This record gives sequence, C-alpha cells and structure tokens, in this order.
Amino acid sequence: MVPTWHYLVLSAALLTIGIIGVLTRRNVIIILMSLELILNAVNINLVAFSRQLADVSGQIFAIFIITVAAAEAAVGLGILIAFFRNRDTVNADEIDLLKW
Amino acid sequence: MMFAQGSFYVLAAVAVVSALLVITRRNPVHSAIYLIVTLLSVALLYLQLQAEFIAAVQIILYIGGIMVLFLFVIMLVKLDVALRQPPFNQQWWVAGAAALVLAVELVGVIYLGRGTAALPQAPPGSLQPNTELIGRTLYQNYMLPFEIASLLLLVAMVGAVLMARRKAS
Amino acid sequence: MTLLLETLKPYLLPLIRVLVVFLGISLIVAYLVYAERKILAHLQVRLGPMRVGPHGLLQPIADGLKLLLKEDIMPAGADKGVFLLAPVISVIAAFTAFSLIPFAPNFYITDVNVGLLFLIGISSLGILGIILGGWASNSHYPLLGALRSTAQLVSYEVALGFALVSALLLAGTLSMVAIVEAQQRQGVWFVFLQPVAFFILFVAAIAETNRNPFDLPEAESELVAGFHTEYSGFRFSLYFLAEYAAMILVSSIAVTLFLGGWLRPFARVRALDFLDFTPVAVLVLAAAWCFRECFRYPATREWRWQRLLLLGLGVGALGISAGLLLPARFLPGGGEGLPAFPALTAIQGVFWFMSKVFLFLFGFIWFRGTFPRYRFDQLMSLGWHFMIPVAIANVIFCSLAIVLSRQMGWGLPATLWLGTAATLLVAALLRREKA
Amino acid sequence: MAQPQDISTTVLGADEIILNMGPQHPATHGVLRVKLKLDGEKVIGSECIIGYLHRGVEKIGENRSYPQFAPYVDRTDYVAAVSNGLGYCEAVERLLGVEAPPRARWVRTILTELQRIASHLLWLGTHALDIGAITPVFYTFREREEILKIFEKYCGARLTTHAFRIGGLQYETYDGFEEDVKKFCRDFEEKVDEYGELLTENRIWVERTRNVGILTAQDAIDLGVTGPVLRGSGVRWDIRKAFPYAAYAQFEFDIPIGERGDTYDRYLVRMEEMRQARRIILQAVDSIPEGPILARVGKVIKPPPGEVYHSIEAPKGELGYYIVSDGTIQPYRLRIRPPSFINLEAFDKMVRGHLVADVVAIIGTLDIVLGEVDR
Amino acid sequence: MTDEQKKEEQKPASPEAAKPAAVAAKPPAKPAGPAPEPLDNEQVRRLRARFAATIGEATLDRKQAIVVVARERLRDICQYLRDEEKFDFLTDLTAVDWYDRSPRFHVVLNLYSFARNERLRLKVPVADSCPSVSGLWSTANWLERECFDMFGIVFEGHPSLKRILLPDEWKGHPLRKDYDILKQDTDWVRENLGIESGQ
Repeated sequence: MVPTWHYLVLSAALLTIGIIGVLTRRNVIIILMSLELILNAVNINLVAFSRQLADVSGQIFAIFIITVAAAEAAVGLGILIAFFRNRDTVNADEIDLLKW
Repeated sequence: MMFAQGSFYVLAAVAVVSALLVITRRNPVHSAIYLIVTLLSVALLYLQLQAEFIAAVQIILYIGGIMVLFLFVIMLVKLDVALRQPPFNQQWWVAGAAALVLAVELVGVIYLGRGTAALPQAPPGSLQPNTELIGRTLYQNYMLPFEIASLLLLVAMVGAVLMARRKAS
Repeated sequence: MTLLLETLKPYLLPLIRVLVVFLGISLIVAYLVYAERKILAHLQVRLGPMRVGPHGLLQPIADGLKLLLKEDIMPAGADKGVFLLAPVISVIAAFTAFSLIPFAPNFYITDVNVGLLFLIGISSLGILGIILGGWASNSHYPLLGALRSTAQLVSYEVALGFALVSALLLAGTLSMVAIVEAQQRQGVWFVFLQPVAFFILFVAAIAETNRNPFDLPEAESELVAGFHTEYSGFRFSLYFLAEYAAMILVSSIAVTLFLGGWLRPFARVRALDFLDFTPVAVLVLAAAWCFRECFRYPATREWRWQRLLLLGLGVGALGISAGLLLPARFLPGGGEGLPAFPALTAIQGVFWFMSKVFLFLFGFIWFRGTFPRYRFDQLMSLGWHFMIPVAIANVIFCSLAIVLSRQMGWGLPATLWLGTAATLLVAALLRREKA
Repeated sequence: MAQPQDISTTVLGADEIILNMGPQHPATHGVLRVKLKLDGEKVIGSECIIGYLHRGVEKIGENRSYPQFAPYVDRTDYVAAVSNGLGYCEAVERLLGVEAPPRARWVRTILTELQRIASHLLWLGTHALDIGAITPVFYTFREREEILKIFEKYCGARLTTHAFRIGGLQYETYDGFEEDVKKFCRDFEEKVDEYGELLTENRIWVERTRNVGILTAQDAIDLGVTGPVLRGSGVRWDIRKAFPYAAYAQFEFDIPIGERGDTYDRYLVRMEEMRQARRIILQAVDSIPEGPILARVGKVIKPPPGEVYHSIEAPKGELGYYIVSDGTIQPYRLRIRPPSFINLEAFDKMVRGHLVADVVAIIGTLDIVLGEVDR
Repeated sequence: MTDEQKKEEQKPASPEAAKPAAVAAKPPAKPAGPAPEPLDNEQVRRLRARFAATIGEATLDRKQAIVVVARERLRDICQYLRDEEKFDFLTDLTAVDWYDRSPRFHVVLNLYSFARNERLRLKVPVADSCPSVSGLWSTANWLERECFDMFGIVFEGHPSLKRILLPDEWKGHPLRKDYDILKQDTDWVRENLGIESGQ
C-alpha cells in the first residue's frame, strides 16, 4: 500500500505548481485553471487522509471543494466574459481599472 | 501490491508533469488538455484510495462540466492577440522565489509530520460500500453544509448568468 | 512456458471478453450504418445499398475500406496535435464505456459499485472530442458546430441524469448488474414503473447522440457537417464510429435501466419458457433466408461468389444454432451443475439484450426519417423549460411515492403511478404555459 | 428604406463574426453565396453575392432570332422550363399581334400547371430537407417523376423542355395524354395530403417555420416580391387572375393567401397552389377543344417595331419579358424580369434578427433558382 | 391594401377591358401588325398638368401605356405616381441602349397598381446617369445595381451602387451595344501572355 505521505508530496507538488501558475501567468483563463490545480491538491490530501483514518468525512469535504470549484469556475469565467466584452483582452495585468 | 505501487508513481508523475505543462503552455486550449490529463490521473488515484464515488464525481463534474465550460469560454473569446503576447508577467521571478519558499516550507512540514506515517493504516475495504457511506454521512452529519453548498451553487449560477449576460440592448 | 500460461491465466478470460465486446461493437456499428441506410431507404421508397454483396451486405466493408484509403486532409492553420487527438478521444470515450455494460448475467467486462456514475463520466468525455475537434479545425462551421454541440450535450446531460436517478431510486444501487437483478427480483421492468423517466431518457439520449431531430451540431443544411466538417478519411471514420457507438451505448444504458437488460420478456412466467429458444429459431430462420436467396441468384459465374457467401452464412448460422442446442452432458467437464443447454443460456442474455438495443436503434433511425430538425433556441428551450423541470418533478414525486409506500405500506407500483400522474400534470402545465 | 448592403466594411464587435455561406453549400440551392454577420448565432446583417451562374442570357437574346432564343429561356429557371417557354412565346406573340389557337392555349395551360406542381414539389422536398426532414424529398420526387414522364412523352425532354413554339405548339398531344394527366391528378390528390401529414401538423415543422422570415404586406409590395411570397404575406394577387393569359380565364380556381407572412404561411400557400393547379388541370383536360395548334406566324418571325411587356405567373412569381423590337428578326432588347432575383432581394429584410438555422429556412421559402437569379 | 385587393379580385377579371384606354385599341389587321399609337387619357392629362414639360410623349403600344418622362423630375413623378395614382408596385426597372441616339439610354420603369390593376411604363431618356428611385421602392436597389452593372448607368442617390451579377473587377458593361464580348479576354491575353489574341 502506498504510504500516505507520498500522497502528501504529490499534493504539495501540485499546490506549488498551481500557485506558480496563478502568480506568473497573464492569461486569466490559465490562472483560473491553476486555481483548479490548487483545489485538486487539497482534495488529494483530504481523500488520502480519509483512507488512512477510515473516516468518510474527508471525502465529504472533497465533494464540497469540488462544488466550490464549480461555483468558482462559473463565476470566474462569467467575469472573464464580461471583461472580455468590455476591454477585448484576457490579460490579468491589464485589469487595472476599478470601474469602466 | 507491486502493481498498486507502480501505478501510483506513474499516475503521480503524469499528474505533476502535465500540471507543469498546464502553467507553461502558451495556448490555453493546450493548457486545458493537460489539465484534463492531470484531473484524470488524480481521478484514478482516488480509485486507488478506494474513493470510487469521488473519482466518478471528479470525472463527471471536473472533466465533463468544468473543463468543458473552460473550453467553451476559450472558444468564445478571441485568443489571437493573447497568443502573440508574452505568456508570463513581469514579476514572475518574485513569484517563483515565493513559490520556492513555499515548496521548501511544504517539504519541511511533511518531514516534520512524518510521525503521521507511523499511524496505523486502515485496513482495505473499511470505506465500503463507498457510495452508501458517503450518502449517509452527507445527508445525516453534513446536512447543513450540504444545503449551504447548494445555496452557493445557486448564487454562483445567478452571478455567472448576470455577469455573462449582455446589457439589454 | 507453463509458468507464463499460469500467470496469464487470470487475465485470459477477461481479455477474451474485452476482445469479443469491442470487436462485436465495431461490427455492430458497421452494420448499424448498413441497417440505417436500408431502413431509411425503405421509409423513402427506395432500395438502399444493393451492389456490394447480396442485398448490399458487404457495403459496410466497402465503406470502411474507402474511408481508410482516402486522403487524410488537414486544414491550413489547424492546431495539428489537437486536430489529431480529438477524434481519438471521442472513440476511446465511446468504446471504454462498454466495459461497464452487462450484456448477460455472466457476460460483462467489469462491474463496479459506481458503474452508472462512471458510465456518465466516461461518456461525458466524448464532448471533449467534439469541442476540441471543432476548435482545432480553425474554421467557422466546425467551431459553431462544436459550440452548439457542447451546449446541447451539457444541457441534456442534466435531464438525462435526473431520468437515471429516477431508475436508481427503484434499484437502490449504482452497479449495472445489480440494477438488472433488481428488476428481476421485483419482477417488473422499470419502464412500467417510471414511464416518464424512460421517455425523458429516450429524448435525452437522442439529443446526447446528436441524432435527428436534435442533430444541430452536424446539421448538414446549415453547418455543412458541424464539428467534423474539416475531417476526412480515417479521422472522419473515427468520429463516425464514435457517434454510432454512442448510439449503441445510450441504448444499452436505457435497456439496462428500464428494459430489464438481459431478461427475456415475462422472465417469471414459466409457461413462456419456450421463448428461451428464440435465438435458435432466429438463427434457423436466418439460415433459411440465406439458402433461399442463394438459389435465387442465377448460377452464372459473376454471381458465384455472392451465392457462396450466402451459402456460407447459412451454413454458419445452422452450425451455431446446432452448437447452442448441444446438451450439457456432451460438453467437456460433464454436465454437473450446468443448465440443460449451457451455451444457449449464455447466448440468451446477449440475444435479448441486443434485441432490445436494436429496437431502440430502430427508433433512432425511424425518428431520423420522420422529423425535421429543431432550431438551436428551440432545442435549448425544450431542454431547460420542459425536460429538466419534468425530470425534476418526476424525481420528487417518485421519491415521495417510494417513501409513502414504505411508510404506509401501499403497493409500490400503484403509488409510483400516482407519482407519474402528478408528473404528467406538471408536464401538461408546463406545455400550457408555453403555448 | 434601403438597408446598408455592405456588411464587410462595418466594424465587428467582440462577439461578432462573419460567416460565409456558399457558393458551395448544401442549402443555398446552387451557387448562392451569402455573407452573414453573426452575433453568436444571431444574424445581424447579410449580403447576397450572386452572379456565379451569370451567362448573359439577355445579351444572347439580342444576338439570336426570336425562335432561336426560345430554348435559352428554358435554362433560366431550369426547374420550370415550361413556364419560361410559355412566358416567352406569349410575349413574342403579343409583339407580333397574334394569338395562339384555343387548343394550343389549353394544352399550354395544362403543361404549365403541371410544371407549377413539379416546381413546387421540388421546392417542398428541398425546403423540408433544409429544415431537416429528409424523407419528403423522396416522396415529392416520386410524383415529380410522373410529371417529367408526361413531359418526356409530349416533347421528348424532361427538364429543358422547349415545349411551346411561337404561335402555339409544335407537337400535337400524344395518344393517351389526357389519360396520363388525369391519372396523375387522381393519384396526386392523396399524395399532397401525404406531404401534409408529414409536415403540416408536425410540431417541429410548425415551430421551425412559424414567425420565421416575416414579411408584411407593406414590405412585400415595397420589395417587389411576387408569387407565393407575396401571397403568403396576404396580398391576393395572381397574374392568372389579374391579366389572364393562356386559357386561365376559362377555369375556376382560388388564390390562397397567408395571414402572417411567415414561412409557414408561404408553405401553406404553395401546398394549396398545388391543389389548385390540380383543379385547373382537371378542368382543362376535360375541355380541350379540337382545332389547329399553331397560329399563322410566317416562316420568318419579324415583329413590327415597338415594344411589349408580358408577364405570367411562374411558379416562383411574376416572370416578365420586356422585348423591344426594331423590326428585324432579332430582338433589339430582351429583358427577363426574374422573380427569383427580385424575391431574393427580400432576403436581407427577412433574415435579420433570426438565427443561422433560419437562414436556410428563409432561402428555402423564397424558392429561388440561381439559374434565374443570375441569368 | 388587402381589402381593396380582395374587392378587386372578386369582380370578374377582364383587366384588358378595365384599362381605360384599351377600349379604343383594337389591333389592326394582321399583315401590318400592331403599332404604337398616341395615348391621351385622364391620367396622362393629370400628369401633364402637374409636371408640365417634363412629361414627354405618351403612347399606347400593344395596349400598354408608355409615358416618357424627363430625368430631372423623375423622383417627384414617381413619388406622385406611387402615392397619389396608387402605382405602388415597381415591377421592373431596366434600360435600353439606343447607342446612336442622344441621350443614349432609356431607363424603363414598369409600374403596377394593385388598386387599379393597371400597368404603366415610364421611359426616362438619360445620357449616363439617372436619379435613383430606390428610396421609393426598395426593390429598385438591386434592379438599379443590375442596370449599372449591365449598362453603366449611374443612379444618383443609390445607397451602394456596385456590380451585382458580374465580378467587381469586370471591365465594361456587357449589355451596351458597343460592348465587345472578346475585349476583356483579348486584353487579358495581351497583358499576360504577350500575344495578340487567344482566339
């Protein structure tokens, strides 16, 4: 059986990659995808511990996180579309007006 | 056992490599494809962790829902301009350094917490039948959070529709 | 050598099953195209394929060869990798899903406890093939087709999901095998308890497979060929394969959930046990048809191979039916603990299962010959304003009915029909509101 | 009143794309090319680009003698060649000041009405096909085939028939002509109902055609559309009644009109026109007078100087011939007023605000033939 | 409109007789054939009273009324005919090239009145340009484009006057009598192949 800490390492790796993506990319779509990576990293942890502790709560929380991810993607992409309509760009560093 | 071990490492490697590709590809469609690969391998890892339900949800919701939404949006916005611009912003080295610090920190935490590895592993099959267990827990112990989550989805739906809708013309 | 055999032994039987299923599905897909062309032709007062082989029986093979030999054209400016990958995704998604379908009580590749969820998940991967293919073609028609397709599939998946939930309420399990067994135990196919859910599943299945009247993504009069406009040759045939495999898949899901899977009609009525021999009867009839046709061809040189083919088919069919009737005691290993005709029993499940699937597929083809095409906004409105509310109402009323029958001790079918009546009322209200 | 035509020069918004439909497209009925400006799937502008089939028929007309030109008109609206021939022959006859003998006019009426049915059948099949119903086209072609067989027996050609001559007919009807026509009419009655069963009450068909491509009577007149498109908009006008030609004054028939001017109304109008055409044919075939079939027009046709405009109710609308004669054997100027061309002009007005799927429905409902649009 | 129309249709149709001028005109004996004759009815008199000298000769040719009008007031005349004389339908608009006359072209407008079931043909002699009537009848838009395409007559005030049937880069206007059908080919051959003629 694969020890739990292997999953933790994998999760940490995905989390770091996700954070790098969020911090460095300009394209908002890819930033949103990196956010999904981060959320997935969390889920791996939750499910791995759920297995180790034989407690299904971890999986429940994973479900909640997937729910949140869906909500976040929907709202994020909605904002993106609205933004693209007004400014004709998808670059995060060009989102520099608080109103238009 | 060998098989389980081996497949974990293969899947983990695939997940990490394609995650790296996600954040480095210039074209968001390619990023999305690699993200799908990552999500699929994570789903298979869930299977290995005896979380069949989560694995199925991951595939249906993440890949069949969220990623399709992503692709849809990518196709709606014109990317020709974005493709010619530099993909990374100017403070990338600051971000890289911060992420490096974070990585070190994470490794440290895992190392410090290695005691948990000594904790007894639950025997296989302890979370079966998976779907029934999740259903029971979800609707008995976590009823309120579940309802809140559905409310959240509703709000998100309304918000997304409102955002994406054109001004009445 | 023996060691190798010993280690391979546990994998051998599953491997054979996988091969049989996938080859069988490919063959059925090929002949489904043939059947579609024939049935449509007869609906439209013409003959359909008649040239290649007797009654055009070899047409699918000729078509396949033609597609394989055609030039594989890639549009300029296409995203090469994605363009090549997309049809493969579609095919893999469509075929992998078959591994979860129980064709007979002892003939399926695998059965997992979240089988149905996985089926939905895997089949939703097929959307990716469509949307990526449409995008990668770098052309307006495929892009519009892909967008339409995605919106359509995502919308109808919701209604489909709710229809499946209605069946799950009755079965109490997600395992495909257990769902059929539940119908066996309860002695009734779920279609008789959940007609509304079955109807919604049927309509959603047509929409999910992009078939007429919901074939907007590939509406040839508007978008030329939708998402696969720019595909040609082998890659086009992959999409083609995926589409027809998806048709068989959704029919299989519907049959498993609502039409009792491998169960024969009236499985509990002993007096109808002779129906078990239907597969044999069908084979014998097919053989008789082959022999008759064989002698209707003139005995000239140019028809010789056609006659030979028919003769061979007839003899083959007779042989198989004889094999099916082979009593257990002549089999190696003796007849202990086996049914009287073991081969027959094994094939029966597949026979009934596939018969029901074909009934479904005939419906698909029939619809295609009959209906005009919906417009995109009408399709969406039908999905969101009618199908989904009705499906949700159905789930609510039927779960109420199940709870009621448990709490009050009422008969399950009667309460469910009450629930169905309530759902129909909702549906009628929705229609009225729209009109 | 005139819409800005050029959509390519306007600036595109964020969600707008230009979609080019045709000239090779299954639903543009030939070589029509339509440039659509889309907002998502909504059409916000369109431009028809035509001329791919331009053969300079009018120019050819100036360089051929009057009888020599007759076969050319068959090739304008090539699915209603008989109607084209009737219009041309009658225009030249009027220029000459002669009239075809009664028997010729009766036979002309029968053949022209058969041609109207054939043309409408072709329209019905392809229109249904465009909207996604793939079966009606085979049924309509089955009946169209019967009509073409009658043409073939009469004059030896099925499509470009050149059935009439200036001054009457070249051929006497063949033995059994009346029986063939009657048999066709007898069978045809229930066939029309059969198409109706497939479409008229079909929910999807109604939803696809109701309120699509609405043309008010006002707009229809302003845009100069004629034929079923005009009548679908509720204007009860038919040249067969307004300026009777051939033998139409002798027969009873109704002019169906629509109420809302949408695609469904135009569908109903054409369906009813097929029934009325059958009615006319039945009346005509029972009363064909005996007598000569060709008026005395002389060996060389040389109309006196002057000009004439003569139009007939072709299946697509008002098909007019404006011929200016300078007293020689060739027309000085020969103008064909093409109904398809002018009906197609209404396309932009009808299509704005609809979805891409409606574009093909509207092209179908206009019933254009590119041979005639482009000439 | 529709009601009027219905009324119109219900009375037995004999439109030739309904035409005011048709009563007088019986085509002469055959050998001579029909010939144009002068037309002078109420309508023409009204037109003359209103537009005076801009209304030229009015004739009846093969029982069809033809009025020659001057290009200067074409739009006013059309407006008057459409709104007051109820010639609300522009059936056709085309041109004739009388290349040896001056002015060279006749622009021919075929009007129809639903209310009176009557046709009227206007002929406008023009040299090379003519006022556009596309503001009065939308249908004139394409017809004038075709006319421009084929004859090179410029319609002033047309929203987008460009070629319609021929490609934009076409040279010449084919329905002019002096148009050489081989000219474009020969030019191309000369320019691209360097030989005198491809024929």
